[in-house]
Amino acid sequence: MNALIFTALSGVVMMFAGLFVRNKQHIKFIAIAALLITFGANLAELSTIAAGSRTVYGMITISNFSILFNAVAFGATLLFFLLSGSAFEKVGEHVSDYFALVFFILSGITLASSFSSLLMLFLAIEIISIPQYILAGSDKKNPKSNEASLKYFLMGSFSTGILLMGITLIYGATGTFNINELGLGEGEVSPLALCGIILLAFALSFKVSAAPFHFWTPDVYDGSPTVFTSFMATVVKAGGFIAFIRIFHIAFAGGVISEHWQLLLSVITAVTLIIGNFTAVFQQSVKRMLAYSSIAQAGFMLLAVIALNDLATKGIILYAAAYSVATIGIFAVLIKLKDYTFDGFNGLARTQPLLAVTTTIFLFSLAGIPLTAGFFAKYFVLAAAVQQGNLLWLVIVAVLCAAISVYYYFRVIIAMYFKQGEPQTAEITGGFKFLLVLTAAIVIILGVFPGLLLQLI
Amino acid sequence: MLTVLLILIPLVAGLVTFGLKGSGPKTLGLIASVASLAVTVGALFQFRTAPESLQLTASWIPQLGANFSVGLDGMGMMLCLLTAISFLLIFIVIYNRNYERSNCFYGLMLLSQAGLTGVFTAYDAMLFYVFWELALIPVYFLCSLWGGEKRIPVTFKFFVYTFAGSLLMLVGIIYIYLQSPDKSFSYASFTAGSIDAHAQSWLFWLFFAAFAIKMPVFPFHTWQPDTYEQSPTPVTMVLSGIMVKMGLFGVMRWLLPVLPKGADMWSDAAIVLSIIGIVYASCIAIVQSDFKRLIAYSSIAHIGLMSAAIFANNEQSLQGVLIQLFNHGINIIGLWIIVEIIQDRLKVKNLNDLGGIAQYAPRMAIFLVIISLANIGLPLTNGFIGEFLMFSGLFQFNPWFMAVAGLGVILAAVYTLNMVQKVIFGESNQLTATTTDLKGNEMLVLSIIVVIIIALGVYPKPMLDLVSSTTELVNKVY
Amino acid sequence: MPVQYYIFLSIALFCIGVMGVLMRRNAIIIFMCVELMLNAVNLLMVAFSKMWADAGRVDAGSAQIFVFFIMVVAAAEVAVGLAIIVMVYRNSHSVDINIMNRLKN
Amino acid sequence: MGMSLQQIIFGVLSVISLVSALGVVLSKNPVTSVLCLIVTFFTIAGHYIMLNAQFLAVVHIIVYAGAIMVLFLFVIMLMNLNAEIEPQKRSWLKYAGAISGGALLVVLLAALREASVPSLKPESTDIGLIANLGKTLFSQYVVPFEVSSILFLSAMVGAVVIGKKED
Amino acid sequence: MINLVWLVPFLPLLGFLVNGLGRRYLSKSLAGIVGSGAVLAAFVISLLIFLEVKQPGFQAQVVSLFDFISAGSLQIPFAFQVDQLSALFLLIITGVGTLIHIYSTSYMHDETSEGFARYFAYLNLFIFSMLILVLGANYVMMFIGWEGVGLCSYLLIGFWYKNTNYNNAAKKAFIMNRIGDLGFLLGIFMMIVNFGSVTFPEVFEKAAALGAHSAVIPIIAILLFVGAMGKSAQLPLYTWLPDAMAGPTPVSALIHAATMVTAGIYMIARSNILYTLAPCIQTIVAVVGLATAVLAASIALKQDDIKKVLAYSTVSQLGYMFLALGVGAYTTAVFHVMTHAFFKALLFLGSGSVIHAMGGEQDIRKMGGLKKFMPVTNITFLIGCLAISGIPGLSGFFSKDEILSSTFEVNKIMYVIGLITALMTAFYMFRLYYMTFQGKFRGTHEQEHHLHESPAAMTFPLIVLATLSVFGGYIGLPEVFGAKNLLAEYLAPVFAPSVPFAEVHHLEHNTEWILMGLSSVLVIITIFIARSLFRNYQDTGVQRTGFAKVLENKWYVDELYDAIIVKPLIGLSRFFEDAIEKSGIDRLINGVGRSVSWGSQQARLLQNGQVGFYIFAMVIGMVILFVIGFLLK
Repeated sequence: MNALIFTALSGVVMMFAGLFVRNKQHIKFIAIAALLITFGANLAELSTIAAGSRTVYGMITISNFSILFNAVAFGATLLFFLLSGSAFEKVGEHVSDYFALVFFILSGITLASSFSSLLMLFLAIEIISIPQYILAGSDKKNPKSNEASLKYFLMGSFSTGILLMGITLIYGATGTFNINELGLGEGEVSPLALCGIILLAFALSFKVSAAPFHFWTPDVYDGSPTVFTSFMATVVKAGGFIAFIRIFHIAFAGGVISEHWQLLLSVITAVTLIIGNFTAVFQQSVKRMLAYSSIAQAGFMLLAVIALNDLATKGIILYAAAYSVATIGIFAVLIKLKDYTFDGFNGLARTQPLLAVTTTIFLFSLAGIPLTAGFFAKYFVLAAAVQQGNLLWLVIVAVLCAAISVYYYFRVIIAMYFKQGEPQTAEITGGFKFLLVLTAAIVIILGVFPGLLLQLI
Repeated sequence: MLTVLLILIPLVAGLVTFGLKGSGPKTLGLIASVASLAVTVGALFQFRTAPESLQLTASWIPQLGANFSVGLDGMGMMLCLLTAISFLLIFIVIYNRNYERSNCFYGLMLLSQAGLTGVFTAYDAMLFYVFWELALIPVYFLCSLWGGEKRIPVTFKFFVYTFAGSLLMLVGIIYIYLQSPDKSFSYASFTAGSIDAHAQSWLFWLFFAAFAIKMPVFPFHTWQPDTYEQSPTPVTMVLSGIMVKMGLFGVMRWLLPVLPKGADMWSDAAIVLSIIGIVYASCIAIVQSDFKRLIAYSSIAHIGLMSAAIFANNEQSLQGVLIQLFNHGINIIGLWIIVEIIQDRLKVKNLNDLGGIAQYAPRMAIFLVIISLANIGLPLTNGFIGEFLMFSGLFQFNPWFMAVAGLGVILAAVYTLNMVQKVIFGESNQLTATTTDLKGNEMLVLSIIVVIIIALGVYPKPMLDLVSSTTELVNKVY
Repeated sequence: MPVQYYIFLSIALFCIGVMGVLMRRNAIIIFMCVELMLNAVNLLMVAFSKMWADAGRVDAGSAQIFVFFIMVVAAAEVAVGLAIIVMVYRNSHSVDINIMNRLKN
Repeated sequence: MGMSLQQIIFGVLSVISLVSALGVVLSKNPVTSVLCLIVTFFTIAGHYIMLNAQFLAVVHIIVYAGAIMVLFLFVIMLMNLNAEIEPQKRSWLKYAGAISGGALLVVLLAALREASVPSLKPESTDIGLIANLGKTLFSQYVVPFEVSSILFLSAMVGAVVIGKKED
Repeated sequence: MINLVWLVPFLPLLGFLVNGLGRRYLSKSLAGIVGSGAVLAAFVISLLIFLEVKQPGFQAQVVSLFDFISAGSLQIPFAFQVDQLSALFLLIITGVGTLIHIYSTSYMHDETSEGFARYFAYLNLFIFSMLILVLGANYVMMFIGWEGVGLCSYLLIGFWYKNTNYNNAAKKAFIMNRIGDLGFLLGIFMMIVNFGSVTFPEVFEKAAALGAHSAVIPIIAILLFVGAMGKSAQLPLYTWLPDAMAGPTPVSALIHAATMVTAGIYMIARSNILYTLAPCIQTIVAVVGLATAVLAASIALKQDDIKKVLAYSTVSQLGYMFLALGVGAYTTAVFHVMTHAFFKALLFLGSGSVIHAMGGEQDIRKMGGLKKFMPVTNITFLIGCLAISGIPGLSGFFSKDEILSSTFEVNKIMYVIGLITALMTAFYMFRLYYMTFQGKFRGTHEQEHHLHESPAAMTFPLIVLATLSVFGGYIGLPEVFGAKNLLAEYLAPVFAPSVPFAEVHHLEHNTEWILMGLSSVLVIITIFIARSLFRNYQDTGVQRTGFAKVLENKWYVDELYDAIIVKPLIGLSRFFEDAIEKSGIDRLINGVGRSVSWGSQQARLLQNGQVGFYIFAMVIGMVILFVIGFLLK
């Protein structure tokens, strides 16, 4: 509950900060401070619900799990603020409003991690989505940004319609919105419920950009201001997944019904993995490549959604953390570059060795190479899928796609280390370098001792 | 404790090396490799007196049941010894070379040593996998940064190929882990035999894919000649001397004991592939005109024999393989050193551009002849012992397999002698007439190699004793 | 009267909305079709609400509250959506979605 | 078996709503589309009343017909859009859209055909009364009620960010 | 003394090490002394051992040095076995070896001191390997020597490494030997599988226990024989031996005439029990031997290179020995090995002396009349020719005649062919003799000017060998002469195990006399024919035609092998590389990569930027997934 309250309050504070604080630097610091407080408040709640969970009016249920996920999301956002916060200023005038929107999105994410009513799920998704439409279009003069915003908005509201139809059908079958009382796992499968679940799966697939509902992703990520892409592709996507896994694992697990949607989601996962990885291979822009990579990574996270076991829930948190941190890191470097194409990275290892090394670590993590956080993230979702038993074919598809993913991640490494060039970079401060190294260190530490995070779950 | 030290020395030295300048890296590299060798020898003594003191298990990821569990048995001991010796030899032989960004070069070399040692000592499947990948990364960078013209696509192919194989193995590891009685990655629970025969039959291929690509076994080998050709020669030495042993080691440590029924089911298929590889690679070696590619194909043929012998899975064949792991490593590194020297002197590696070197560099010629002979398994060289036992074991498994594999012996003579003739015999040309003979450090390294070749060829008993404990283990489980 | 009727009606309206989204190029019309979809959902929700109320569930009213929230959200969405459409129009003097393809591949 | 009054009203309302919905989709003039949509909304409001959702019916009219559609109309007027401006979609894509939408309809109907749901009882219930809804809304549904304020805040901020003219 | 047997191979090894490592620092004379001295010392020890072994009732002794290979149940010690057979071979090897070393000190004097030392190092290494071969107490030890001698042969044939042809000859020798070696190796593995051991006594005991009806023994026997074919240059693996003449002539004398090539005979004699138990394989051995003998002899008829004639003669004589082995006359085979070692070494060294004098010329058409320039060489060479032709009273007569009579006992047709071969031998040897030493000199004036008798270091071995060629036969005097066959008696313990299984043939003494007389008369007639034809040979320069051309070109066997083995192998290899490796597997692997990027390009097109299309695709996807997830289930 703290998380929700504090994020919302922080958002309000940021709204007003724009009125009273003229110095944009200071706005950033206020945002960081607010986030730190939120982070602390969130963790403080951990002690109060040490045993079990707390439910508020049957609408939201706060548990260790949700708090931990919030902590991951806040932590990632904090890194995002620290590394790329100053890039907010370059987007437009309404710096404080952008921060406010980010905080509102965060409150949506806290809802996504703790909802226990379908109504709250709907609200959470809308609270996450609406500010994103705006952030995507925040570079108002830029036609690309306009286009991204409109595309995102149109498709997003279309998917909202599908989501709502799904919820309605589920309500029709069960008569309740409370996900703990749906009881769909028991007894015969009602066509209404099944239809509803499938539509819900489609809508959520849209939010996490799973194929064939992924089409918005590359365009929106590409067109949005890079700094917001960074946030959208990481923390927000993780929020989508937490909602996804929450509803499917709590409400739809068990019985015949899960076999139905597991089959469906396996197909979606396979297509997502293949489309995401294949399309990423031929991109010219690193930013767009990262958009496709986010689709590909979504395919991996979907494995955790399909697999109904303990490993999956652990895996999704670890994956969210690992993926977010690494991607935020890469975007932070990308923002500093003048040229977003692969060629823009040529020779970076010579001019900015530190940037190159940290980027390499982030890319390793995304590719799932051991001793980076990404490896254990992949390990967990794969293990979850293997444990599920009948998903081995999907696991094989996934690992082969992971091998393909090396192809485009390593293109960046090849450009940085093995090609000649003089990449143009914005001014790189010592503080930025320090933070970048810190981020890389987190990736490595989580990769060597994933137990640090796992013991919390 | 010594086992951990074996990994730590190159790891720490490697990391430190990145920060050094001037001749610091090469000096530190040399010191670290001497220290590694010393520790290895120390471990060897401890292995004789108190082998259990070389085992160490520390908690790593308790939530997963993954431990930092390392240890040395005869096989691991021998491969660690090979690693330590090889790196020392490599560092000595390249001591007077000046590599651009030498701190990175030596740093990456040492890191790869740490990774390799880790692979050979890991007694925990997760740890094994981590080291397995870790050994690959530095090599990838070494090849891509200091390699030949086509290095980038070639090493990239190598990386993706082996990475894909490793991932398949990871799936297998996960499956076995989930089936293990105590949800642990430890060697003991992996070999507890909790996998049913049906699962073993497909798990076999997941593991085999990873190992076969690494070895490499026909038809998974096509990355190898290109990579050997394009890599800087010191890295090629690491690749062909030690790294390919990872695959063979993997089969013996993580395939046969873990999936005995699967191995039993598919051993014929694996052996047939291996044997096809022997004949096939030997034939191709005959018509190679590139020095490095020729040795690369010869290596495929040799590895093919080893992998066939492993899957024959009897006492003699396994003992032969274990011996050969070491000996092949030493011999092939010897060959590469000569390649390196010739390339350093003459900047060519096409066999048709060479010839007549024996007149100008008689010492080098002699070393080349001896090492080549060891490479084709002439009696009283180290190559013979392993080949004899492997063939003998393979013969027991199936005489026809052995007879076909034996063709490799003949073909090996053909291409090896061709190579020797084209490189050192015949009339010299303008270029080769400028060849200078071995320098001190090169002389030292090659002498060490030749001493090992002869000593182990005449008196292989210590080596056989060292590995006999391991083969007992493999057979017991089987 | 069978609830089936309402289901069919709502689905039909919903799919007409979907068709509209697919067939039109004008962003505003597309948006209107989305609103049509939402209304189809609302209608069905209300029908289900009545159905469960008839079945004796005391909390059947929550479905109507849900509909209320949908309307609320739709209103907010319209505000944002129209703002975006206006912004796009200001920059490119068109709301034709087909000419928006700077971002592709 | 004769049809009850309810069924007759339902039939009439449904036909009107479907036709006007199609009008929204097919009409070439955006203004006509808006007007058709408003008709649809009214028929839906009629359904609401039949389903004992009196409060919703009122809110529906106020929010949709009164506010939202007026906004739409404003925007359309503002942009001075009319039928000539919107070029026709390439026809195959248009048909493809119609066909795929139809396919979705068929699939959904096929899926829900067998759904066994009870019939609605003709007698009215009181769940849709303002008093009851208000009680539920401000007790059990207070959290979403508050949370929706976040939504509005962000929509508000968004409208400012997007709409405010910069120099 | 027996316990010091390790010194016998060790001394040449020491010589090898000293010469090999110190080749830059040793003077030529020192290198020669070290090389020859080591072998001489080994000879002395061998002689002492022989004297001990010669004692009646001597039992074979095994001297174990250390464990060579121990893998589970398989134990292979590094051990030497001293018995009658090995002791005899020790004598031959070190004895002939010493002479040839001494000869070489002079013959190789034109080499640089480094090359000189290298030469002696190789030669010593060869002696070492050969001694390991015959001393080995098990088949693996034998195999070590077996491959070792192959290696030394390779090194020595290619001694003048600048010459590509020599290198090719060396390579050919090594590879053909390896083909045989593979057979040998397979035989060893057969033993390991079936007998669990490779040591001689155990293998022989277990083989004897299996008896004549086992299927295993013929397989082992034939596999070992394949090894022998390679090493002893039998059909079809004989073509390397004539090419091996590229090496220095003393090498030809030592390796390719006296010692190495007889390793196959040694092996079969050693394994006599295996062959006696496999009569069908014995027949194969005999037929192969005989065929080789005839074929090689026929080729020798039309060769013009002095060393080539001798080389084919060697192949032919080796065939003779295999014939003897094939008909079960093991002693006789060993006897012929010995006598052949004497006279063939003599002939080769004689030819070396000639070549030395002729300044490297080897074509006998360009020689003639050397008698007056090189008296010692002439006489000794003549003795060699007489011995090999089987003139009664000389060593070759006894051994060859024993072979023929043993063959007669078994098969008359074989006897006839054997006899014809003997006549051909006499013919080409005297053709060689007359063209070289008689008549007028046909070389250049410059050559004539330089003609001279070779120095003492070269003539001394010739004289010793000539003496042995004359008298060496008397130790194996057939019983028909009324004396005891000393050799047979001496070797009896070695062949004793075979006796119970061998078919007993006994030839009437009269028949034996008749056969002997017949062959002697025919040989003498043949020699006179050769004399009349070639005593005053004049080089007409006319190309040979018809059958003579076929013989001159060695029945085109090299060309045949080239066409059916070498070319197809190269073709296959190229096919592997071009078709399978590059356009097959590698293209497939790269094709995976390429299809990924092709797929990527296609997938990119889906992302066409049109929202309408995106939503359309979503709806289509929904419909399809609905069908999959709902209706199909």
